[in-house]
Amino acid sequence: MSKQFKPKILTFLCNWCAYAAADSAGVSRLQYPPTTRVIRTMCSARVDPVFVVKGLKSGFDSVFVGG
Amino acid sequence: MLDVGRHPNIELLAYSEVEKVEGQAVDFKVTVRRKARYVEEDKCTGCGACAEKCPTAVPDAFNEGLGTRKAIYNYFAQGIPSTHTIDADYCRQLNGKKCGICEKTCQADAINFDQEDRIIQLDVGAIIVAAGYDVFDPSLIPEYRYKEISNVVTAIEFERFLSASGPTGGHLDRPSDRAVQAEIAGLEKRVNKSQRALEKFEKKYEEGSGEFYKKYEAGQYKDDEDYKKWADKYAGHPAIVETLSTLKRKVETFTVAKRLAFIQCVGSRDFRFYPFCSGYCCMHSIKEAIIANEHEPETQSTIFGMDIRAVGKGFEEYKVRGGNKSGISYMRGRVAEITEGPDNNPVVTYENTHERKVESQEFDMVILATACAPTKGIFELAKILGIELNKYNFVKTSPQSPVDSTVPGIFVCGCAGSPMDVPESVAQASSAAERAAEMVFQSQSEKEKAVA
Amino acid sequence: MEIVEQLLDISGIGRNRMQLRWVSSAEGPLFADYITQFSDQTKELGPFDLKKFMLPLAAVERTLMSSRIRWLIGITRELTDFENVYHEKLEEEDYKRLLQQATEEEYHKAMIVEVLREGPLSVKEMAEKIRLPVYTISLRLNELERHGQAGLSGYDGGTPKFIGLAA
Amino acid sequence: MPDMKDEDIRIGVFICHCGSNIAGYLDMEELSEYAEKLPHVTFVQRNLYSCSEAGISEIKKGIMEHDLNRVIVASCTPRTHEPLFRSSCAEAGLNPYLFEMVNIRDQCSWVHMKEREDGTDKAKDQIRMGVAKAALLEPQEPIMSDVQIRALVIGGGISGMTAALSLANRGYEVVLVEKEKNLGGMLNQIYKLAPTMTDASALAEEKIRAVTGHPNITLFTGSKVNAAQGFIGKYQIDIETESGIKKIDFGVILIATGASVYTPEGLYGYDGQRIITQLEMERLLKKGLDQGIKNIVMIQCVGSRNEDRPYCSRICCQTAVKNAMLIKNQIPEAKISILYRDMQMYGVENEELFRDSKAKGIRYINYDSVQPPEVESDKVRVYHALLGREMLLPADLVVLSTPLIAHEDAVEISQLLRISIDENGFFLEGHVKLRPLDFATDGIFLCGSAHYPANIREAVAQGLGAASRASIPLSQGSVVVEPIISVLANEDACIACGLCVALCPYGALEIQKTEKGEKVHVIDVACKGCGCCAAACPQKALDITHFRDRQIFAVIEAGGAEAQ
Repeated sequence: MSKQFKPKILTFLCNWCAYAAADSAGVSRLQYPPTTRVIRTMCSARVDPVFVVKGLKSGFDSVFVGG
Repeated sequence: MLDVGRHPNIELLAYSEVEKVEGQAVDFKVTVRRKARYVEEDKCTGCGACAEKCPTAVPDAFNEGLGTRKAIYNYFAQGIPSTHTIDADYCRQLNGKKCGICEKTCQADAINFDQEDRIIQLDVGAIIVAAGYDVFDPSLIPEYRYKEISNVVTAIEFERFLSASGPTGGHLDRPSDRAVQAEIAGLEKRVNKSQRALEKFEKKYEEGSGEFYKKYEAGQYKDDEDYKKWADKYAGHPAIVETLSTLKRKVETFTVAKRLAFIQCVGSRDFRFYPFCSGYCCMHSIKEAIIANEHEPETQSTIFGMDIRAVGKGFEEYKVRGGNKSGISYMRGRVAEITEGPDNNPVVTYENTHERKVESQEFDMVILATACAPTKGIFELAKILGIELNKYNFVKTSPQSPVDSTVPGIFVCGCAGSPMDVPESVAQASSAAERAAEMVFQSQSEKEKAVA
Repeated sequence: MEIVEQLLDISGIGRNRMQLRWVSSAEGPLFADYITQFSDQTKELGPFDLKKFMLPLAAVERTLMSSRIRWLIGITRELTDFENVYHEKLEEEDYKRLLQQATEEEYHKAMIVEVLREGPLSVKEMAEKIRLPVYTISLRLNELERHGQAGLSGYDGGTPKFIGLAA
Repeated sequence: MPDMKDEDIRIGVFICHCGSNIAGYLDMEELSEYAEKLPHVTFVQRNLYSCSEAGISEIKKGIMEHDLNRVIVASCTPRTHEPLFRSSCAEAGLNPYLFEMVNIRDQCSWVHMKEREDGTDKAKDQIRMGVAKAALLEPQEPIMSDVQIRALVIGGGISGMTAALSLANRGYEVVLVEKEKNLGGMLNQIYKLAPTMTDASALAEEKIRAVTGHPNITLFTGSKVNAAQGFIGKYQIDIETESGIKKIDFGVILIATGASVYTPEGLYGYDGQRIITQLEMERLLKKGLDQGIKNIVMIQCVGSRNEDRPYCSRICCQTAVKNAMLIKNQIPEAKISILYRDMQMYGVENEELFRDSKAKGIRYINYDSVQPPEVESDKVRVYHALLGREMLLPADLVVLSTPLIAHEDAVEISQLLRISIDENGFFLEGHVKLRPLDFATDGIFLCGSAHYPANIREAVAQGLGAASRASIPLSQGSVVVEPIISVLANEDACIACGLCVALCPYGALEIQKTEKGEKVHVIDVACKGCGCCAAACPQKALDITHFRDRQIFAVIEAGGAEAQ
């Protein structure tokens, strides 16, 4: 089958909130598309706006920041 | 919870009960019974593989019996300790039937069916009672018809409905609707079963059920037992399909509960049960109403209470904001009765004290803010510890020393002492810890003086 | 983060290439929904064409690194929450407008610097390349000159040519 | 261990099966083969349960036998087992911060159960990103800072005294600073205390005698704190006492400054004679009431639950009912009516007091805030919301229940110690439910009405609780901080603009003079490593250890690159 476009999403998750939410989604086995590539940060404030640009420059199709 | 589980100075004895206490302040001898869980605590990693494979479904107490769990279970998803437990009343293996699936599945071979209760002796300097409370059972109030009307639920059940890890994943499906859906599930099973039975017959006799039935009616296979069964099966089949489709059409009309009624002081401020005010139920109802509104923006809630006691820090502002933004209206009055109107909608009859009129209103769901009742086990625990209870069966304390029980060296915090909300319980926990530390410190300095 | 969204918009990359969401640790299902939605949305957008957006992306990065923008983000609270000595406070909307305007200006300046890296250009050529009116280009250009980030490189038959200078 | 030069980085990757939780949904073979090919990876191993005793010993064995100086465990969420794996690395002689976890269970196998191929690709990318970061990890030592074993309690009311006494009883040295001439705070002005009607001044004397007599407590009355420096464990405080300024070092600070009663100027014709506050009522009760007073009207929520003070001050209802009962004791045939919006008699004791007051004939009249009562020369006009008609109540005395408001000097203390106050001026606690007695900044604790109006039972309980919280750092003698903190990576770039200092929610940054001029200085003990200073710094001078910019850039590039 033609290589169906699989997006790659750079995902910043704050350790205390969004990362914990992702874990609890895992514990209850909620399915979601395997398109995210996660970077855990201590807090979403750590995500410098420049990181978003770096992500797009390095081959990601979009960037998600979870606070 | 995680910190408690991992803290080096805390020995966590879960699934255990205090049986006997001897000695007095500073050196108590405590006998503890560690109830058998049939799982080796040090081997089990809490991975949950056994729970998935276990065939026995059991009503889930954590979800107030609304959902189900397995015979081998962890009380809730991320419970600490993560060691699983086998429920001896429901487990087939422990009740003589052959099973042992969990033992086969467990790669850490932590399952041990002949584990016994273990008795442990503890030497402690101080004891802190944090036994909490029980939820008042509203079926004791006949006029609220809690058991008869399915859409009347307690606050704790409503909390489980709203919770993302609860039985309905956070959607406010009405209990009456869920009963219909359960019925549909049962019917679907029966339809498939009878479908398969018909196909078996058709394969056996290489004939479509339709033609066979016409011939059968024409009296061709009168006396043959097998054919009779086939015919009855075929005749009964459309009836099930029919009820199934009517129920399915009815389900389309179901929506999430949108009109909510919260009835305060259920069991509290009531001479028949608990004349005191439980302190947290007003705020709990306001929080529930706001979350319900977040889940479903069209939700409108009415909170019926004599006083809406929003007394903590930021509580009054929270109550006002709830009123303005989350569709909550506060009705001053005590609800007299709940009856069941059309389509399982509970009808609430009350006196609107500002208008001095008796009114009644229909709702999709009614939530009873139940009282903070003393735990069932408090009487026995009090006897074991030798501490006095006040006339409401909470541990007796005094305003000047709010966390000391009547026995020196034994302290109390949280709802076991008196009904209170989370911030106060957390604060009181530190107070009880402080008093205990003071007691232990004084004893050490006395011992040193005695030695020196 | 709204600045990044605004920049992605004006650079043509599109603001839906990025999303910020607040999720509490108990909201597992909510997190799963957000990821599913954003993943489908990204799928519809198709792969991010790095070559096509190389230039504007570099300009976005330069804008985000410019001290003017970083300063404005940094002192948001100072301007909007606390009063200054004259007890004046900037209203939320005024601050947003000021920030948007500054971001746009900085972005245009960054585009000019990036475009000039390929070689000297006249104002008209720059205007065509960046698809901005000549008037805006010359405004931003003299700001760049004032900060020594751009300068006259020579004349090509009467029309002045400019090149970027290392600030 | 050799110094970490770029060439000899030796990374070990341990991929966990977690029984079938991971192995059941991802291709483990493919993962381990892929990991072996990644740069700097010298050892890859798969085990059934990495977190079990067997798994841990496998990791330790791997580190020692293959002389690994970086370890990656690809298994579940770091939020549960990272400390366990870090301590195992330390036991094997490897610095615990040369370790990185990759989540291939909760955020991969469990959530992509039906997409085995894509899930495996995702796991490969995440492992590649982990390896990229591991290569740039630096050893860190946990930051220890010793704690001065001495506690400062600001405020000598019931709450402050209880806290000071409790800490002193545990053998700690306590300094109690009270701005008034004598201890006792609000207690001195109160007549009797509900619900047991104990005498307030008797309780106050008992506590004051205990405080003044306690060897561990140094008492400064008529004094206040006018300068404060430092952080948890090392506070340098200047106390302005009657006999000059005293500079003392402290490990922890407790705020028990209480609150003051709002004087309702211009409300209901308040004049302090015939129309008084509940506190003034207490004084009258103490003196003994003039028997001529027959009719008393009390009005609740005077100056509270409105726009200026939207909060309910919690204790005025119970004070009003208590005072009404005391009036009845002194003048049995007095007619007392309490005009209320909501009778906030929460809890067991208050509800009982409320019932007993009704039995004693105290009348309660509900009024709507839209139609408040009007006080006239000798009577009070009120629209009875429940009866729906206006009533005229004769009133020899009108008592206004006013809320507790924050002391004016609360703002001063909050700036001195860099702690925050909420919109009503009360001190803002660390977390409303989980840390009600702490501040966001470690080392400073809070109790009594300084946090929010509290009755005696709550003030005493919170005093004990704050003492317990404060005793934790005191008992450990030192504070251990996870070395994920902000660090001044590029000193020259820093222009001491102070932008980060203003942004830091934990007060962990300050500007200090250095030989290279003024630079930002990180108080490592107070820093939580959230990173908002590093992200906001216009000069990109600050960085966060373990989450350095260059590490994150490397991970982004690794993530973006196509899996070979």
